[in-house]
Amino acid sequence: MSKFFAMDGYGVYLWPSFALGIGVIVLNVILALRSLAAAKLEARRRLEMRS
Amino acid sequence: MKASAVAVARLVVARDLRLAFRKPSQLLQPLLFFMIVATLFPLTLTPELSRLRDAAPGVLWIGALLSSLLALEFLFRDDAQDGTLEQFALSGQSLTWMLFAKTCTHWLLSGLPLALSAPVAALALGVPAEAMGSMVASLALGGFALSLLGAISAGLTLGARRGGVLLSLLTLPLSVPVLVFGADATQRAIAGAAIAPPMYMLGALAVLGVTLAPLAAAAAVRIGLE
Amino acid sequence: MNWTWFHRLGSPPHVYGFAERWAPWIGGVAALAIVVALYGGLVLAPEDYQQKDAFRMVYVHAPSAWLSLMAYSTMAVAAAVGLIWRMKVAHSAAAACAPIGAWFTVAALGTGMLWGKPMWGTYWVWDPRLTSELLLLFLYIGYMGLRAAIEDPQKADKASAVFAIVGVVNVPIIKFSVNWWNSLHQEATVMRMGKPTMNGDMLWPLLLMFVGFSLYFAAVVLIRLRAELLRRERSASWVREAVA
Amino acid sequence: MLTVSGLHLWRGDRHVLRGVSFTAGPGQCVLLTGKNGAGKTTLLRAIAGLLDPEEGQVSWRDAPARRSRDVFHAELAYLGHEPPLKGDLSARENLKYSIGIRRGVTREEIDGALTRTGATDFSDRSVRMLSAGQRRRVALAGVLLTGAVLWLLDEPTTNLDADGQRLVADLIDEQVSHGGIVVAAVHHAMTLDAGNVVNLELGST
Repeated sequence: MSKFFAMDGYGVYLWPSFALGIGVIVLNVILALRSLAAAKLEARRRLEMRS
Repeated sequence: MKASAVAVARLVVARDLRLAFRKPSQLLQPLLFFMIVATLFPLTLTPELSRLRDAAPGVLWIGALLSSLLALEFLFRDDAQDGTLEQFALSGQSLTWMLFAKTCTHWLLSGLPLALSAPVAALALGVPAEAMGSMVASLALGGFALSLLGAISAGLTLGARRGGVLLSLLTLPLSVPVLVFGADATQRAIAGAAIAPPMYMLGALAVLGVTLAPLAAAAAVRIGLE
Repeated sequence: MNWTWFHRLGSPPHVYGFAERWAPWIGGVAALAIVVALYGGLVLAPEDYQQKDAFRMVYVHAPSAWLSLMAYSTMAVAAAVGLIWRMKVAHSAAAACAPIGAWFTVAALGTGMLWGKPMWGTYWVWDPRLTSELLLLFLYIGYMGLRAAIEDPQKADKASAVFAIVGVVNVPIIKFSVNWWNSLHQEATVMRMGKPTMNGDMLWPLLLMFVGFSLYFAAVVLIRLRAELLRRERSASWVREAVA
Repeated sequence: MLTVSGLHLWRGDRHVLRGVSFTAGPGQCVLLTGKNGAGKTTLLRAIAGLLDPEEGQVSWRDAPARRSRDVFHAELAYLGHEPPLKGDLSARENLKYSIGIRRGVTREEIDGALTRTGATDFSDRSVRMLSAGQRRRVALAGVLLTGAVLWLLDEPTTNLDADGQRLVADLIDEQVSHGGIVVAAVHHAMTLDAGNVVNLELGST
């Protein structure tokens, strides 16, 4: 198991690299959902203002 | 009788030239800026001419690029404010053609004088006298391509807040090819090598710019006028 | 030829509904593909005889770099469609692509640097591919900066569309000039980050990763597209239903 | 014949034009009235093609103006809020360049137009030195010189004295009597001799 994490000694570079990739993947989903929630809120406010 | 394309171009160029000579400070500022940037490098790098010579292409081209950005601010801003661009757009003539004429005038008033005055800065950077001709040619041709490219971003930032910084942000990445070929040509000139290959590339960029940039600039200006 | 599909693409409520229905499914398949590809790449694939385990960084670097370019071209195509056919949906799609593309450009740069350290001995080398990636990031920043600086959303759509198209014409030229520049300074590159020759066990996780990233991109674009459509729609009754 | 049909236009969040329609034929003058913000300027700019309406169409001589833009613009003169003049040039120079890009124009024609609008006395001074009313007279000379069939005027009497306001009314009357079309935004009622005047109040729908 620890051999797997060591990755021939390249682990110090490899794991941050994968963390960065997966982090960006997760981050983009969160950002997109937040942007959608904000847009919905804004649209709702606009509708209320009109009525 | 509708004015011919040649007459239109002549009038656009004549108006810009006349306006420029009534306000010469706008012409001189970018040139002075270029000179000052070029002479600051020896103070930060090294006073040894042999080492400055290696850095000279980069210094000259970065200086030229920044100074052309400075001059770009004046390309459309006044004309947009006083309604001249609106007049152009509603004249029934090709806006693309008029903006091309304007951009050529802009180069005539900023890019060309900069190229012609570059030998003064180049001397201070240890560029040998034999290289001056080729260097001026490359700066003039590259400057033309930069003006064309800049016309697009100048048009795009017409409707934007904080136009100045944004103008640089849009123009700089697009100008990388011009910078690469231009600096290469200057480097070859200093080394005494043939400058034809990068000059062909600069020429190709200028041709591409002539065919596409005015179209994009016209589209951008129309959007900016909304 | 039946053009109804094209007209449907131009209708915000239709596209909104489509995005709402399909994003979870596409996203789910993408997640599955990425997880399987990760297992395949990190565990099943044998190590490279030259780069050893370091080569495994290709499974995150290459798809990120590819996604950064794909997002830019998708954005430019959407922008052109929006400009030519004056389609609100296309402008929304272009706006949705930009932040995703920019983030994956950052990921490609970061993973490239982490891969570069053991290979070149330093985090940053003026390698042509990394340099082009950096310039691509500047283009994304310019695009988003322009969009943010123009108050009127329709004007912002059109202006940024022109910039996206100018940018996409420029990308190959930038690429070419960077290669030219690199060939002048060959000695700067200590060791090229060449593609390792891949056998089947190494290859399938990479291909699956490409598929996963593409589907993931589609899913996130669909989510962002919904947000952009809502922002652009002012009075339509479907908005009432959508946010209820 | 100018036909405006069902124009809808938003500025940001504001629905400014809500389905504006009218037609104006030769010899007709349309006066646009309405409160500030009712969309007079927006409508004029949309007709000129400077703004892109979200819905609706502007037609000129039975063809969409957008499709044959250059032909339409060659027959159109637009005068906005601010006279489009360069401060560093004289009135005469301004007209030479701005009209010259449209059509070949002689010095005599320019002199004639400047005389007509009462701008001869200051035509060689740089525009920066002129008063707002004087600038407007120069700009009106420019409108005359275009020889356009369709005039779009945005509050043409702004900054003008009583004499100047009479001049604008006379110019519009003349244009209309020659078979031209005028669409003008005005904020107070304007007395025109021309018979064929339509008042269109914006912002009431």
